[in-house]
Amino acid sequence: MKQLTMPSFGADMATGIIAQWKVQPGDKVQKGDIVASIDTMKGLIDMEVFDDGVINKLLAAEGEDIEVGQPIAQLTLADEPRSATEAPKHPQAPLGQKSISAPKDKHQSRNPSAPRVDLASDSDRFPEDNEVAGRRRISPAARQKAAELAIDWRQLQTGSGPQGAIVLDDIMTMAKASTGEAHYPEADSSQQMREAIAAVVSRSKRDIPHYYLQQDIQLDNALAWLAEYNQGRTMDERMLLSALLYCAIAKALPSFPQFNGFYLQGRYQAQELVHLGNAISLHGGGLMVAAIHHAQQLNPAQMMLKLRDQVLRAREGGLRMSEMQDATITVSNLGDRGTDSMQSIIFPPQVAIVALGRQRCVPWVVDEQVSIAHIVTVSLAADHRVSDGHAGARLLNKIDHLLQNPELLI
Amino acid sequence: MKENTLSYRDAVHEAIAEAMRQDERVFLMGEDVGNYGGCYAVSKGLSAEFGPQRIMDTPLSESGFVGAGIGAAMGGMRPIVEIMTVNFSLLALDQIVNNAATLRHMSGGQIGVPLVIRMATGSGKQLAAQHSHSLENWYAHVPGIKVLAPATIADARYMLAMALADPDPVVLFEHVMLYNETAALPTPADCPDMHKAVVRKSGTQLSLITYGGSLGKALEAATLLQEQGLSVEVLDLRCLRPLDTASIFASVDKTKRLLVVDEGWRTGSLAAEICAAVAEHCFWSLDAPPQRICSVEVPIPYPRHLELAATPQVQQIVDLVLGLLGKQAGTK
Amino acid sequence: MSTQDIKTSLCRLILQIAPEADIDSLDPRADMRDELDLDSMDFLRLLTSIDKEIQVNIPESDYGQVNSLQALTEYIAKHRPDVSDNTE
Amino acid sequence: MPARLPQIVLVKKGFVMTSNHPKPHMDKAHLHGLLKQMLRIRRFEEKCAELYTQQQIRGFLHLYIGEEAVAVGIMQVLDPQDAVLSTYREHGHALARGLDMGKVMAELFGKVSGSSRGRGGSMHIFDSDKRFYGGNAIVAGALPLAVGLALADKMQGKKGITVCFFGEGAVAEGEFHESLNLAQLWQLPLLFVCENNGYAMGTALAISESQPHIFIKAQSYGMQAEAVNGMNVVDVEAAAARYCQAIRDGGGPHFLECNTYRFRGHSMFDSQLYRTSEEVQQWQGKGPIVQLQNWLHSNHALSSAELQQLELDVQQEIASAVDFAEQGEFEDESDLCLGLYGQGLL
Repeated sequence: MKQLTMPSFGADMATGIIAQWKVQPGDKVQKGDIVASIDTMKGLIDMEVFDDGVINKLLAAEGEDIEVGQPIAQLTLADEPRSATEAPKHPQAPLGQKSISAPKDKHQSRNPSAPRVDLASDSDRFPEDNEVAGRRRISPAARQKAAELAIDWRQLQTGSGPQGAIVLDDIMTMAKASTGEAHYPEADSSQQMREAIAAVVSRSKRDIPHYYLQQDIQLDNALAWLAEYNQGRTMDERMLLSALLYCAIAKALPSFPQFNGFYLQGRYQAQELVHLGNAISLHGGGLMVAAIHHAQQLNPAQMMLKLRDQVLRAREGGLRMSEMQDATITVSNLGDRGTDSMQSIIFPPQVAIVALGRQRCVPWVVDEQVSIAHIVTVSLAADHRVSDGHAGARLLNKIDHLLQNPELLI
Repeated sequence: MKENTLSYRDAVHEAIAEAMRQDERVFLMGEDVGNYGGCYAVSKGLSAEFGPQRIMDTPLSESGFVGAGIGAAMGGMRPIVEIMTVNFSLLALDQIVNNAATLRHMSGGQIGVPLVIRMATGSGKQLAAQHSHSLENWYAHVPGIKVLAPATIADARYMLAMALADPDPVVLFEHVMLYNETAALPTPADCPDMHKAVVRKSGTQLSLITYGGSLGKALEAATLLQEQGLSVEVLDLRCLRPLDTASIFASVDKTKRLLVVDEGWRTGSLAAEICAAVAEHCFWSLDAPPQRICSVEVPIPYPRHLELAATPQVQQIVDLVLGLLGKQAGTK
Repeated sequence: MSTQDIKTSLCRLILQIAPEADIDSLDPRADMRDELDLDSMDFLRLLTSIDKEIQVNIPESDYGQVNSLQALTEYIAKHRPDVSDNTE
Repeated sequence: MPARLPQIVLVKKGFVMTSNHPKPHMDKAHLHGLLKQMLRIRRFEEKCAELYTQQQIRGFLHLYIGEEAVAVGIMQVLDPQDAVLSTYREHGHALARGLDMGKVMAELFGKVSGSSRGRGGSMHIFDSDKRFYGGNAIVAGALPLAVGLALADKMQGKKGITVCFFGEGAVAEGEFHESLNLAQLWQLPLLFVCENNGYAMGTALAISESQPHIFIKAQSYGMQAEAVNGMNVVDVEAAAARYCQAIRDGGGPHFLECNTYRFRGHSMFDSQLYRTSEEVQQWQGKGPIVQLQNWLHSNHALSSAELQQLELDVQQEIASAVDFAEQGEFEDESDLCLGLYGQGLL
């Protein structure tokens, strides 16, 4: 037996209101299932369960305001001898997670690389044999597309495929629904890309509480370093300012893990490695985000090589699948022909995006003296569920600091 | 036969005659290819043009004359060996598998076997359990030989020349139900490189992959499905070894669904190989489980209705496609 | 190499980088990067291919002199010894 | 025993035989050559046995020891344009046909410098330049190929003949009969050489064939066929000379049954339960090498010094062959599928 208590979603959370129970006594639950929706000062947050078992009893009613740590339900563990207080080693691993199975659920863990399959939440509350009933069928293509568009296919009870399997069409319909479009016509690839972008950004704007910061960063040191670097180098070896900016961002991030990671199913997972998503606009319209893997380890020359290679391949359609999927944070670079600054939309499940405006000259005050400075405006949009403005400001300051001292980037 | 049309039988006949006119090294040997005119009348009249020295009747010694064909190929000739049916070819399996397929590799590349073996295959003529089987995949299993299944008049007409030009042994399967098929007079352009699979009908929702005698059934099913507004692609494998996997994967990656139609028995079939390869390489593209329609696992029986029941049929294909597209019925 | 040759080569190189660019209606004196939507990476690639194929290396300090197609053509003409003066 | 051999008639070409005189006339140098060829095979295979026990040579190793007279006798009368096919017991045929001993040894070692890049091993020695078409390890498997090779020569008007060696075990296979029939039916330039050593692995001829005289089976196809003492290299050469000449003259296929005996087991791993050691010793006494040596000695045609020199030459050739094999590299694994199809590797 284990007590479920009002969870703490943040250090500043004292109480929470049970907005809605998602389970009833007798319901079988699995680690990761959502059991309640909690109303906090920061809005509704899903509460998940960290063990497999059966909900024995609800100890609090909907609408009740309860202190953090107070019991709200009882859970009979599926595996009672197992320590009830043992914390899961990997609090969140929606992909690649091996579910801890009840004896009956032996099929569910047979493919450790596939997302875990939820129990069906239909009226059949105690399926004695849920080996089949519990499995939601979804085709690999649909699964892939859902991951790409960050769509939670588990919301679908059944699909339109063979034996009720969720197929690609169902995912596209869901994507469409989230953009308010009812019908999904045969689309050419640019239309499809538009639709995919639409689905992602709509979802992002709907689900992610964005906050925005921006900072003007003086570039004269960086530009001087760059001019010296490029002096006498052949065209092939010449470096663009972007490479320095990307390096600065990548090298700043490891100190600020709350901006580099994924927010999935109500939980944030910081990532150790920085896979910098490079938003590349395509000639002829559209946008691709390609991951620069292990970006924190790259020096500016290596970064430049990556950028060159990736932009070329993105525009010719030669990106690798891993590049399309792995980004832990995105950088959107409007370039030297863009505008001064931009407030960007986060690509879920990422939690931050950095936008770079164009390089420009402004009057700049140093020691009460006005001089002309080259600057760039660096903007950060971040997920308030994961980080706060203060941390964001520190991140921007760190980027600034690195750019004032380009030798730190090598 | 109408003018400007050609039957499959005459296409093979023409292909042999042309090869023999163009290359003195080419000769045809097999049981009853000469005076009798061939079991399926493919070589009728060739003896008159080329004489018994080049249209050689052999005794009923499959192992002997297939081996002799291999030896003659090693000795500089370009033999075409005809085996009446695939069932009889089992008497020559030793020569095909132990010699033709191995000699080049086993000799460290010294000895080549530029040989073509033609044989009839498949059911449909009520020839019962020793003359009706489709054992193409037994041969497609063996590295060192190439396996072709011309399913169109154009392929029947022009694939043989490619097989003869190949430096390695090529086993060529002619489905018995195709010999009477006719089509407009083909040109060499209608027959791409023998190693390539060909999209016979383009579609977007499902790939019907097939070869040989099942191609017609697949195309018919695709047409019926089109009338219901469904877009099915039909890919004709043509070459069963080496498989043109690039074309297979391209088609399935596009349509995201696969149904293989194969007249061979299901267990260990070529269809199984294709499904496995697709599962390995196209897994994340798949929007439905790969499926196959094969022959029922019994010896092919004599009565018409049982013969039909034992082998893949058009309606079966249509039903399965509908199921895979979530239209009605279900998958097996 | 005539200036016409240079222009022809330039148009070809631009199209390699921005295949959708409408070069025919490009005003030769307009800011090429704005008109054709070439970002800094595109521009660097263009200069790299000019270096490789027309053998004219444009240093970073001269980027300001090559803003338009016309200016770029003239710059190349000036820096290639073999360009004849009998222009179009 | 020596009385059965002809008197030496010294002539220039070393070997003379007319249709009037079925017995050949051989000079001393020619006979020394025959002895040396047999010694090459014998000593080579003795070395192979040793290397096999040291695991330098693996797989199956079938030794020809005791049967050398057949390969050596037949090969004397073949020309470069003739084709030769053999069995898995083919080291002797390969060496007698003139394959480089180093490449054969390297093949046994599995080295890429071997005659088949090491891919074939002991049972699959090939050399297309010598028209040596293997080492076929399917009993009777080479007979249909021989029919085809002879057919190709005939169709192309080429002068060569094909010689196919096989053991008496092949006689029980259908391919034997199919091939004899086709060869005779098509009147092909083909010499069938049955090396009858009395045992198909461990099965004695007497308990496997209703008609133990193999040449009679060939005669039943209408083919010219006879048996010869396969332990006597001169007899074998004489018979081969007559038959090959007849084949070259358009006489169609011929069949030679050479009665012989293998002194070693079927392969290295054979406890020889199927025969007695007395039987083996008895045959060893009339072995092809000892027979020829004794006869030459008794006719004062081979001094001890000459014999010593022959042995020395052979030993040197073997030593350098082993050296060559040891020096060789194994084929790179990345080349595994190379040459499965295509125009060849070499």
